[in-house]
Amino acid sequence: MKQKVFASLDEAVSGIPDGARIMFGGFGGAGFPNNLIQALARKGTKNITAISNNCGTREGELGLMFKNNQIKHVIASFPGPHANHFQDRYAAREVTLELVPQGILCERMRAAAAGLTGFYTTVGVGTEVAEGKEERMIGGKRSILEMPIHADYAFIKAQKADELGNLTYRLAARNFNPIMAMAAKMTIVEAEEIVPVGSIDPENVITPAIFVHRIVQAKGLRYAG
Amino acid sequence: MKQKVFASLDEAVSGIPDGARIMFGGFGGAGFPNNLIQALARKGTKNITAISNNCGTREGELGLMFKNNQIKHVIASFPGPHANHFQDRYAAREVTLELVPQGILCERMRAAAAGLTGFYTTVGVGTEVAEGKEERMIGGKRSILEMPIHADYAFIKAQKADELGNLTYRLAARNFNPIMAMAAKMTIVEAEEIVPVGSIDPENVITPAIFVHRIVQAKGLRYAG
Amino acid sequence: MPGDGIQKNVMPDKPRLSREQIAQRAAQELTDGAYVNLGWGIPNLMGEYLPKGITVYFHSENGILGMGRRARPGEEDFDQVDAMKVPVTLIPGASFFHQADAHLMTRGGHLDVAVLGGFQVSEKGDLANWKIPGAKGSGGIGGAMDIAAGAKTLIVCMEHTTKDGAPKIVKQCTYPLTGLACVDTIVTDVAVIDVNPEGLVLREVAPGWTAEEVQNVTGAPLIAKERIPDMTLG
Amino acid sequence: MPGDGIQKNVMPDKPRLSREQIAQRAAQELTDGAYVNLGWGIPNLMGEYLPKGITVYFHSENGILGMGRRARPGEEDFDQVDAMKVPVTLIPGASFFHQADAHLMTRGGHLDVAVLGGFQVSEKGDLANWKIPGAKGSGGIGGAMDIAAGAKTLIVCMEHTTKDGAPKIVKQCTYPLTGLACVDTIVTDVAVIDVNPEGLVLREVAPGWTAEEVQNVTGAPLIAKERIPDMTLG
Repeated sequence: MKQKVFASLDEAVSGIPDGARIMFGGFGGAGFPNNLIQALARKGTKNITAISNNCGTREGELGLMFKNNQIKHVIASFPGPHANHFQDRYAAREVTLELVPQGILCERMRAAAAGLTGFYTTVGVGTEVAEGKEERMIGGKRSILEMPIHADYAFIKAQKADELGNLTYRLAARNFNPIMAMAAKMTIVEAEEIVPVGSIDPENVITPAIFVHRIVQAKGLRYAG
Repeated sequence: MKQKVFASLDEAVSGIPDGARIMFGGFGGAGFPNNLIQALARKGTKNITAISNNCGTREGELGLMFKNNQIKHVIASFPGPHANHFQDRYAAREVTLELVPQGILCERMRAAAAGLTGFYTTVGVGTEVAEGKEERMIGGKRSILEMPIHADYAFIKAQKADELGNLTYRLAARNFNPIMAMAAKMTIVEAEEIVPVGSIDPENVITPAIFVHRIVQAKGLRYAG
Repeated sequence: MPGDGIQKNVMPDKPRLSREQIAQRAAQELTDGAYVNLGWGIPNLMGEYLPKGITVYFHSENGILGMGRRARPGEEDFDQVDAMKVPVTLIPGASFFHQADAHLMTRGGHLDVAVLGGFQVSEKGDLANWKIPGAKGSGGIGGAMDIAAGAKTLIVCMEHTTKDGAPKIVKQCTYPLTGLACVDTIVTDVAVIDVNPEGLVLREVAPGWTAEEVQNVTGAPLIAKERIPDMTLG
Repeated sequence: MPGDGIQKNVMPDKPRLSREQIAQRAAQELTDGAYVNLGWGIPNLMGEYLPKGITVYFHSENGILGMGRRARPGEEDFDQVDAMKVPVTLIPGASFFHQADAHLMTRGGHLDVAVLGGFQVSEKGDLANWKIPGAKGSGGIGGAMDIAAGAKTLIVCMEHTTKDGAPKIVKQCTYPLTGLACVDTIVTDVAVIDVNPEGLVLREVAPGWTAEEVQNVTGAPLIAKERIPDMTLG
C-alpha cells in the first residue's frame, strides 16, 4: 500500500516550491486547513498564487500568509471584512486580485477537476466580471466563457481520513474542500482523525481516496479567525 | 409541509403528457426505476424523448417502453447488447438515437442542473461524436462544444426517501440517479423505503430534498432485466 | 451619480418602515415549502418573521439546506455556520453538501425565492449590490451574482433612498452591476414594487404614503393601477 | 480496409499468447497503489493476474473505486455490479459515488492507468474500439471515449491481427475513432509496443518471434532498438 500518512505538518508541506498555485478550503471560519497554513508560514514559501473564497480573518486563516507577504496573487470571491492583512498588501500593490463570483469559482475548479476546457454561464453577464471575456448568445441567453482554474496543491481540512485518503467532513466545514481536493494536482489533507482503512462506510465517503495524496493529523487549531 | 408522497405508482406518473422528455436512472441492472417505468407503460404516454445510459434489457427496464413503442427519440451512451426491442424499433426507423459518450452524457445533464449554457471538452474530438459540433483550440487542446441536456421529468430509484424528499442510494445503484434528479424540472422517485423526516443524517443525504418533487413507495420490482 | 437633481428637502417627512419591518413585509412573500436563500443585511432578518403555519427551507451557499434559527449562546457549533459566519441550528430534513452543489442550486434555478439587499435597482430589474463606486479596498462579490442569475424569484429588500435622499430605484444603474434583468420584486421602507415586462408596477405603499409621494422619491416611472393598498406586515 | 496487401499466408505459424496471457502480461504494467479502470474484453481478465504484493484500486464508471474479485455464487448483490453488469466484491477502503464523479475521474486525469480493448491503433496512438464499419444495429460508445481522453496512461490489449490476418496496428485507423493520440502502450498476442513521439517502439516480442516477424504482421513501421527481449508473464 502506498504510504500517504505523514508524521508531521512540516513534512506534509515539504517540497512546495516558491510560485506554487495553492487552493485553500474553508468558508465562514469552518473547514480551514489552519494547521497546514501555519506549517506553510514556517516553511516560508513565497510568491504563492492562492485560490480561496476569502483572504483571511485578521491573522487567522489566510491572514497569516498575507501578513508574511507569501502570496503574490489571489483568486477569490469575497476577500472579507476582516482581511486587513490582505487589504494592506492590496493597497500597497504587493498582491493582485482576481474577483470571481462564488459559484463560478466552484465551477471553474470543478471544470479543472473534470477535464473540461471551458464553460459558458449567464452569471456575471453585463458586469465587471465579464470584462475581457468572450460573450455569445446560446439558446437565447447572453453567456460568457469561463476557464478552468487549475492548481498544483490543495490544502484541505477533513474530519476523518482513512489511511488511504478517503475523507469525510463535519457539518458545513465541508464547503469548498471536496471541490478543491478534486481540482489540484496534489491534495494535502489535515484530518482531525486518521482512521484505519475500511472504517468509513463506502457509501458515506465524501472525497474518494483517488483525490488525496498526503494526510497529516491536525494538531488542534480548528478555528483561527 | 408540502405533500410530496404519492399513494400509488399510477398517481406518481399522473399528468405526464405525450412528447415529454424523461430521464431514466439506472446502470447495469442496478438503480432502475422499474416500477415507475411499468406505471408509465400502463399510462401509455407516447412520443417520449428518453435520456438514459442504455435502452433496456429484453422487456426489462426501458425495454418495455420500446416494446410498447412509447419512445420516439433516445439520447443514450450504450444501448446495450440485450436491447432487442430498441434495436427492432431503431431498424424500423420508429425511434431515433443520439449516441453520447457516457461521461459527457453525465456532464451535459449536470450542466442543465447547474445552469451552465454549454461547455468544452476534448472527449470525442476527431470522432463521429464531434460531427456538426463547434471545434476550437483552448489552451492548446482541440475541444468541442457540448450543450446541456434538459428534461421535463426524471425517474429515479432511491433506497430511502424521507417525506421531504432527501434521498440515499444503495451501493452502485446510485449511478446516474443523483445527476438526473438535479437536472430535470420534475423529479419522481420510487424509494424502497419512505422514512420520517429527520431519520437520514444530514451529512449522509446524497440527493437533497430541493431536487425531489414526487415520492412513491417502490412495489418490489428491483431488477427487471 | 444617482439622485442628481433630487433634493433632500423634497422628500416627504412621513414615517417609513424600519429595517425589521421591511424584512417582516418581505417575509409575507414566502410560501409553504419554499426553498429560500437570504442575503446579507435586511434579508437576513426575515427568518424572524415567517408567516404562521408555513415551513420554509433556508439555503446557505456554503452547503446547508434546512437552516433553523440562529444558535443560542452555549449551543453554537462553529462548523455549522451560515454564509454570514453565524452559528445556526437545523430543522428536521436538513442536509449538507459541498459548495459547488450549493451553487448548482442557486444558479440552476432550484431556489424558489432568493432575497438580496440592494444599492440600486433599475426599471428593467438590473441589480447593483456589491460595490460602491470609489469605495476603498478590494470589494467582494460572494454568492450574489450566482444567486441573482438563477433564482426563480428574486426579491430585493432595501431602503427606498440613500441617506442623502437619492433614489435607489433608477432608470439605469450607475453602480457596478450584480446582474441584468434579474429582480422580480422590490420591498422598501415605503413601497412594494414588481418589475414587470411593462415596467415597475407599484403594488403597495407604506401606511400614510400616496402613490405620488412614492413616485417622487423614485428615479424611474411607476405604474400605479387604481388605488394602491397599504403595506401590511402579516 | 486495413490489411490490404497483407496475405494470410505470410503470417508466421508460430504460437501466440492466449487472451488470458495477454491479460497476464498487461497486468505486469500495473504498480502498487495505482487507480485503474479495465474495459470490456481482454482487459477485464487482468484482475486475476496482478503482480504479487501490490494493491490496485479498480475503478468502475458506474461509481465504484476499490472493486475486488467477482462475487462467488451465493454472495452476489445485484446493486454492486461493475460496468459489465457483473456482481463484484469490494476491498477495504472502497467508495461509492455518482456517475458524473466517476467520469470526472476518467476524463480529469485522475486514473493512473486505463486498459481498453481495441479494433485498431494507429502509429500516432489513435484508437478505434467502439464500432465496426457496416455492423448492424445502433452501436454504442459507453465510457470508452471519456476514458481514452483522460487516463494518465492508456494501455490497449488486443490480438495483433484480425481473424482474417489483417494488422490491427496501422498507419491510420479506418474504423470509427474512439480518441486521437491517446494510446501509450499496446499489448498483443505477439508483442508489447510503446507509442512514443518518434513512433511505435517495439519493447518485447512473444517467445519464438523475431522483430522482423512482428513487423510483418504490423501495418505501421516499428522501431526496434538492439535486441528485443521476450514477453514474460510475471
